[in-house]
Amino acid sequence: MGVLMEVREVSKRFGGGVFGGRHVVGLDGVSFTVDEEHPSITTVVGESGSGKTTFARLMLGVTSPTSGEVLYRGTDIARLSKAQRKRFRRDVQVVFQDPYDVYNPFYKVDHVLKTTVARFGLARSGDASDELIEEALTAIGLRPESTLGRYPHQLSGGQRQRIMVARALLVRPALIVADEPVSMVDASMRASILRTLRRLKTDFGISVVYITHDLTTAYQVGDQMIVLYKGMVAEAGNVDSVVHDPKHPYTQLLLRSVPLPDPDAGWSGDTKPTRPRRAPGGESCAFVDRCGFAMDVCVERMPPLYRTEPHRTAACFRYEGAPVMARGELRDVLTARAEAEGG
Amino acid sequence: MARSAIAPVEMWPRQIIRATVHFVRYCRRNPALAVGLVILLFLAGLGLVGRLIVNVDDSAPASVTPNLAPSLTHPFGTDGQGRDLFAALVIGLPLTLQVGFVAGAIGLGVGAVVGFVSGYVGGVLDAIVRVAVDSLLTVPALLILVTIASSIKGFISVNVIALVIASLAWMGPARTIRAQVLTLRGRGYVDIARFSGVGTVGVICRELLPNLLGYLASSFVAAVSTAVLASVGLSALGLGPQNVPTVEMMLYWAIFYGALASGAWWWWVFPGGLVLLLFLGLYFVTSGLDEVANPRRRLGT
Amino acid sequence: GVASGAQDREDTLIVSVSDTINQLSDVGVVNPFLLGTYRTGWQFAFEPLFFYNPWWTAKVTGPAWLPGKDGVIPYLATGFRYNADYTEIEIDLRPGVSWSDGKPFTARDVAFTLEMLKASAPQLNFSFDMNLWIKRVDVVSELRARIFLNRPNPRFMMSYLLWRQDVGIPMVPEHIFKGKPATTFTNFDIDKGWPVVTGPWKLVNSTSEQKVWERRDDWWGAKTGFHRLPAPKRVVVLPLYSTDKLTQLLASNKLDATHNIPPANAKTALRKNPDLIVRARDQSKPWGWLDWWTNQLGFNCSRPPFDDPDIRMAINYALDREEIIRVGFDGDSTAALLPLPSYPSLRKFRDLARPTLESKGISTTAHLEKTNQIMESKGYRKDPKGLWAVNGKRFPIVIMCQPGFFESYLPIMVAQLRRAGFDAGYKALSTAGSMVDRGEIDAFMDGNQGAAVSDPYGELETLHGRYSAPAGKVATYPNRWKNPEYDHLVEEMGSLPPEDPRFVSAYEKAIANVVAEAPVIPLVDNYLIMPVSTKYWHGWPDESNPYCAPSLWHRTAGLVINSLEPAPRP
Amino acid sequence: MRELRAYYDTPAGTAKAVDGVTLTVDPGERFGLVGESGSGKSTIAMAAMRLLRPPARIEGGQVWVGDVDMMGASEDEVRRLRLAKVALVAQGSINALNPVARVRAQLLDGARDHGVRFNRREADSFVADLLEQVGLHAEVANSFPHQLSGGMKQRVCIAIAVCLRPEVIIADEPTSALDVVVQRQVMESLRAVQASLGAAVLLIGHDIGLMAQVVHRLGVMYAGRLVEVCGIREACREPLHPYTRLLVGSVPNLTTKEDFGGIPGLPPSLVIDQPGCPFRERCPEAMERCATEAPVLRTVRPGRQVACHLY
Amino acid sequence: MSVAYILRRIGQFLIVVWVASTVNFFLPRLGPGDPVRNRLLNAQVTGGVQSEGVSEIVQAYNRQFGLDKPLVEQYLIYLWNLVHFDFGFSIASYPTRASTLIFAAIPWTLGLLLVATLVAFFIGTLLGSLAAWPRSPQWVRHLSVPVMGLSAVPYYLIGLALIYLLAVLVPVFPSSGGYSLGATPSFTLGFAVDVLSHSFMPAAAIVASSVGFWALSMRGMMITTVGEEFVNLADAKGLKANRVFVRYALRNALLPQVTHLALSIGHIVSGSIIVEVVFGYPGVGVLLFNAITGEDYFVIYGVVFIVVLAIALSTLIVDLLYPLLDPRIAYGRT
Ligand SMILES: Nc1ncnc2c1ncn2[C@@H]1O[C@H](COP(=O)(O)OP(=O)(O)OP(=O)(O)O)[C@@H](O)[C@H]1O
Ligand SMILES: Nc1ncnc2c1ncn2[C@@H]1O[C@H](COP(=O)(O)OP(=O)(O)OP(=O)(O)O)[C@@H](O)[C@H]1O
Ligand SMILES: [Mg+2]
Ligand SMILES: [Mg+2]
Ligand code: NI
Repeated sequence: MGVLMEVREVSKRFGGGVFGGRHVVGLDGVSFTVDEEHPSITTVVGESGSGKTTFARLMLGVTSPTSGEVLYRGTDIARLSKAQRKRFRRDVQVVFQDPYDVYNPFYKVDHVLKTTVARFGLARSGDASDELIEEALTAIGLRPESTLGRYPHQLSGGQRQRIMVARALLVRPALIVADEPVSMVDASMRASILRTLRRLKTDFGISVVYITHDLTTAYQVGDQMIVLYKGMVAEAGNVDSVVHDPKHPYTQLLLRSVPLPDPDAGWSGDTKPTRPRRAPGGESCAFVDRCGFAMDVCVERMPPLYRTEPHRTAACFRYEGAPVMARGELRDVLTARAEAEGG
Repeated sequence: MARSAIAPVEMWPRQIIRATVHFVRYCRRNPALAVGLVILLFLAGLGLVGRLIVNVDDSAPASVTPNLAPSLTHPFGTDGQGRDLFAALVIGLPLTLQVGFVAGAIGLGVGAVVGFVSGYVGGVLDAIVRVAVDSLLTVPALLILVTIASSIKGFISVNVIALVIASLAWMGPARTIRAQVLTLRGRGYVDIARFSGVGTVGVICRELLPNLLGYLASSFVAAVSTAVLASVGLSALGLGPQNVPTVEMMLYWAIFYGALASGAWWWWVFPGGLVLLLFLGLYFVTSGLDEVANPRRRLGT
Repeated sequence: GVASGAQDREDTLIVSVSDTINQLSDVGVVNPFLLGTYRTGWQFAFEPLFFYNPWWTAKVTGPAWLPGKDGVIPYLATGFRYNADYTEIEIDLRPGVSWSDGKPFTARDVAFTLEMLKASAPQLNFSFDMNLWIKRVDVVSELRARIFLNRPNPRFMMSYLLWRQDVGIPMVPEHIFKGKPATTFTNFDIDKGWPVVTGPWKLVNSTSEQKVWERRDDWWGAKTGFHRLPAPKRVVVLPLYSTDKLTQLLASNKLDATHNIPPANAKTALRKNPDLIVRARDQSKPWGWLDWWTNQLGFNCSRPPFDDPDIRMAINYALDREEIIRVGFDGDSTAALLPLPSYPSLRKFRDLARPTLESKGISTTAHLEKTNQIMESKGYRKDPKGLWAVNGKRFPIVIMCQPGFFESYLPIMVAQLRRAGFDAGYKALSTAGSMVDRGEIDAFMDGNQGAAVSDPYGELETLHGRYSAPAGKVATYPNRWKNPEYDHLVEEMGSLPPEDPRFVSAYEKAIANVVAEAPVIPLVDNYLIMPVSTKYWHGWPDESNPYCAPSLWHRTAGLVINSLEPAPRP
Repeated sequence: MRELRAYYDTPAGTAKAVDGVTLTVDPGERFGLVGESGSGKSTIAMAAMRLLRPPARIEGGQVWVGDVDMMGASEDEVRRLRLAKVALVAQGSINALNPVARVRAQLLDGARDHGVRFNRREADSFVADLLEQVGLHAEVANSFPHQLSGGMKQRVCIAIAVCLRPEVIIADEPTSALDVVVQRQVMESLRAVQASLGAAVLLIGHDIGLMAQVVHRLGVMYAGRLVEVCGIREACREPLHPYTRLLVGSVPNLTTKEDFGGIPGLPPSLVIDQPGCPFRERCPEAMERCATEAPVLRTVRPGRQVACHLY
Repeated sequence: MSVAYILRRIGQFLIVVWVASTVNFFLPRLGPGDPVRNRLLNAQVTGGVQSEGVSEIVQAYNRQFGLDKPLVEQYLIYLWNLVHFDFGFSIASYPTRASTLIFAAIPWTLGLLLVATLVAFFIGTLLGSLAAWPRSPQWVRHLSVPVMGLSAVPYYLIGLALIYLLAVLVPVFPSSGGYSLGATPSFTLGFAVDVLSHSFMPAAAIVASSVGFWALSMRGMMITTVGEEFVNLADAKGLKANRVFVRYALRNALLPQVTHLALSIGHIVSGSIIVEVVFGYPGVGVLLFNAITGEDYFVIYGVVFIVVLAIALSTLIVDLLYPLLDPRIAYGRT
């Protein structure tokens, strides 16, 4: 079968604790699969605070889920044996969101690269290691001679992000989880990095989970897309179909709001939040208070995921006719897509 | 950079010169550190060079005529017990420093280990450490000193004092280092290191520790100065290292013998001045090291 | 109001005498028998049956207004008599004495006080002793009491009822103490006029900063013509302060008298304040008043190597008492070679020990050659650091002492011992006392505890072998020295009055043992240097008439205060 | 803004972050300033407000607001000009609010320090009006900054900036940290307020897409210098300077997947003074002349200025 | 604020108080520990009161004080007594109760150290913030350097120097004590002046040596705060310099200072030993000193318990109050 990573209905709540108290929902019942044999690029989009980073951290085992499980080759990642864990680290690599935090300020930036090379035994000799590192840096548009030997604070945010990408590349893992890897890079540079990501998939068969709030780049590099809203999947499916034919009102709003470099293609539609119509205490659609199409049912109940097409799903009552997915089926929507493409 | 391990021998002097030049240049940017180091070196030098120019046996009681004002033969005068004060200070200053350094090192060392373990491991251990530290902070130093001094057989030596002070000095560092580790533990680079295959010990030693080195260094100097301060305090209560003329014991004797009232100013002005100088030196080094500890101010190349 | 002491300073006597520094700690306790009672200026309000003056001479016994004989100064009593075998004592009281509440002072009060102590043994001060010695006390008449002893004791009166220095049982009023819980009754209630005393003072203020006593003009003494009213209208008792502060206060006449201060401070004070006087009019040394508390280096004689008399002697020879006096006391002391203070009353006994001292070659200076000879004969050699060692092992001499007093010369002593090759050092620790008592300590500094002023027995008794106990077990006296011959001699002395020739010959042999085996090494006499101010008060004790004992914290302070005269006012 | 120069003194040398920039923004106009990260955009904003702190210093030039030169005025004059005439919505506005003061206080104190006197009621309505102008509810006034979302904070900042009806609003990347929806809301607020005030707006950012939606004219910065100034439409359709061209070219879109270009190489150091055009190393059309002679900003067509030897 | 958090925090407080009390119960017991004997020996050395029967007396009093019971039983009794705020008799001042001694001493200590700490805090904080404020006059910054240097000097030394200068050389202030010799404590102006003049030097020593500490930490905080965006932006709002200084910079930088202040107030009693001993001040510090040197267990227990309470309470209060001072901090987040 070759399922590399499987995320099963994970939820994550913050706060609360033994004595109760208010908690924040970071992620709510999301499932997802990465297939080893069919590399794909999955983009996760959503507004700030929608749970994208939480999703990434759960997948990586950096945070543990409140409910649900994350499996690596069939084993819960919280229970990996030492050997399995080692393998996991090689297989799954990461680019964290905040490039200011991921460098040890004590060391020059070389440290993080050299450590990676050394720990995974990627190179036989020092020279080979240097070569490898330089190669990776060039690949993401950095000049090794003006990057290496510097302290992290001497580099711009964009440069730091790119070195992190380079680090992930070095390992040649099976999966890279990249949390907003290019948010601080200007447009020109952003383009070249994303190109690299795309090449990774095609040339090396590396799967990528690309997390961003920038829909244009998500569209450009992704195969499939998950749109998160307040920790829940609002819509998911093939990138092209999602972008060109958004089903969920939130996705539609997102797409409408993307500023295009064309003064004549103006923003359209209304963005003003409508007055909240949320029923007090009741479970309602998370988006109901901003939704232009909100119906009574949206206030009363939470919409399930409707499978509008074989490889599309959206959580909105406007598609009430479509079959309701069991929450776990989300991975089928996406996996199926990957299989279809790969096979 | 050349990867060759050791530079040829003839290169050494040049490297040393270069390092010195570097250091001197650095000190120009960090005058506090320079001033502090100069003061400390001067004090250390006084202990070393002093031995050459004065008969250290005169530091024992009843060695010279008591109660002499400073003169050419006794540059710092003599005290009421017949010690040559210069000789006594030459002997005593290194001992005072010893108290500071031993207590500082032990206190900070224990504190750092406790802080690191408690902060990084967390959980129950951390809770225990926290309660223990909070509780022990309330114990009066005097009580510990009296307890320890009564329990050991020998004299209250410099090392006993250092031990007593250290037994109280580790809690502060443990607390602050724990807090530092807690913030560092959540840092992205710790996660990154893990994803680069580095284990727990590796993370502590190679990722966390180096970042705290500057902090530890400045804490160390601060710990030394706190230790000397504590030793001054204990000595003021008559519980110093009683058989050796540490600088703070000289002060104690000055008080004991009423030097303030009797006008034997040299008896307390010189030790007082040296303690003052020592504290100023430590203070300057601390504030200088604070600059070093802040990696943003540290300049590469 | 504003400082009341300052207001009428001229009528006020201000003294700083206490056992505790900076604060008086027994502010709510005026029961002299309680554990928490300190020497904080209550004693002059109580009056003794008799005083005893160890400085008595043929010419003077006490202050001029108070006749006495052979050192005994009758006060509330007029006389006492032992029976022939020293088992009964009859005491005659002075007529006309009354308590501060007007009730007469009678033999019933004496009997009550002693019986109360006996009955509450051992918790009250003196109670153990009273229980040990007293069979009963009879009230023969209003003014006559008779004490029946369990065993003969020719020293009973001297030990308990003749006030001298810190020794002496005060009498308390039966009508106040009766029916009160003896071990917790504080005898303190200013509103009720407590403490009820016979002395001319009334307590008006008692805080940790001060006690203020006001003169009681209805004092029996003035009424009966015994003595005029004391000159001061008020006595303010302050805590003890650091010597520095005492020096300053003396120098500025803020205090009239204090606790003793070290020679260097005395020098400073005298230099700064011409109103101050010391014992001798011409300020010749010693400035201090001899105390009974001879300073000595003691050993735990049950632990090696200090169980070896030769080693102890070797240490003795290493000590240079003259240097200790010169440097440590600024010349203001005298060397002691015997555990007996240099009171005139003890001269006879000191002289009896001289031959032994001479034959042993013990003098006030060091004899290092003797030390070396002994140490070498014991197999010790000096190591590279110049310290005695056998097989490379030194033996340390950790001299333990209470913090404070001894530290003024202990470092010098330690330096002498180190010069002589002993690995000596000292440790001043507040817990020294109980550690020494449990025999955990090898060497210690102390003053002698026998309180000998007229008779060496008490002192020699403390070295008796029955006080010896294995280390770890508490012993009443710390030397743990065993010498059967000596023990026998001391026992013999105990049953005899000091005048008895058998006593003298037993003493002669006993002291020879002490000198030869050195279970303690006497070092210096203790002198109490107490400059006093003549700014407001004259008539202080001096060389020619010490009254009884000039220290104001001693039981005898009342004699001094009652004798003071106002300074002539301009 | 004339010949503005602002330098940073760094241990490695002096960084010429803004090196002779001249530009004019007319009343009612929204002028956009784009450029690579680190090209000196924020420095211009801060310099214009005369807010640069050491190690930065203003080396020369003038900034005229109406008929007052910010550089020449006294410290107190400048203080009074700020907010009243020129207002700043700073980069990282998320951190621009005092964390321990309520929004209301922060809205009012600026006005108070410019001599406006309120009684309680007036103050309430002043605050409510302002918040409404930027599309916020009046209750927001009683919140602490940390209780607001990023977009709300941004809008509070805009409200502060416009509270005294300034003639010039400088907005430095007011939305770069926000997601598109909020970004759009903030921008619309800004646009609305500006329109009602008729103020001049200098909008700084590096997102050409956003600029396209908001501004009238665009200035492109590279390495501390303006390389192109033109109408937004021209900039998007027909960029002249090679850098602008590459920049616009690398903006991805949502319609077709393409192989985006990007600009190879790195921006030059601002410290090392090199002759010639700063972009030449990365420029696909570099000529020999570019290596020796620095191009100056010249008007090449009506309303279009470019600094390139090609024109 | 959540009740659960408060409860948890109070629970932690109780645990710390319990553990600290336990440590402080056993610590004095590790020494040679024979307080009654020690007291009697002192009396004997100084008074020759007793010649016989010391052991019997010691036994009797040990029974009275419960010191003959097994240690564990004593410990339980001790805990029970603590709960009732009863520390038992003072051994050294029997039959005075330990609490009597302690409550007599506390006002002095609080009076001196509280005032001195607050004064030092205000001066230091102001100086530190001015030193970091870019627009404060040059001389302020010059002044702050020696003041901070002063923080390196132990107050013992400063105390000595002050005593020498102001009490010995030019005797304007009394060298020690709480009030004039022989003065009667009362609520009058004269007495108040007297008390103040006595507290001047110890207070000056404390202030001089701790002002630098406050200045230093305030300067550090202030430098960070001044570098914050919102302070820059306050300038951009054209605010008056005073307002920016007070409302924006100072107000924010002050928060950690206030925490520190609360904590150091908690440490007042424990920190007072040396000052009080040096200046002969009649406070808790001296009481504790005497109790420790005299092995007066019950007074030690009483004083230390108050120290424990003060410190634990001050941290508790800081924890509970801080979120009120700093709106950013929510309960239970850290
Ligand atoms: N450690 C945490 N403690 C409490 N709440 C948290 C924590 N981490 C995240 N959250 C909350 O969980 C929700 C999801 O956060 P997350 O970081 O996953 O969002 P995001 O989509 O990555 O946002 P952004 O685009 O800003 O990075 C947010 O409401 C956030 O406040
Ligand atoms: N404090 C400083 N010290 C030294 N150099 C600085 C400092 N602040 C900024 N710089 C440099 O000045 C240049 C211009 O910075 P500025 O902040 O104006 O750029 P920007 O165009 O606003 O960039 P961004 O788009 O990232 O906000 C940069 O190269 C930067 O490295
Ligand atoms: Mg995120
Ligand atoms: Mg910027
Ligand atoms: Ni709450």
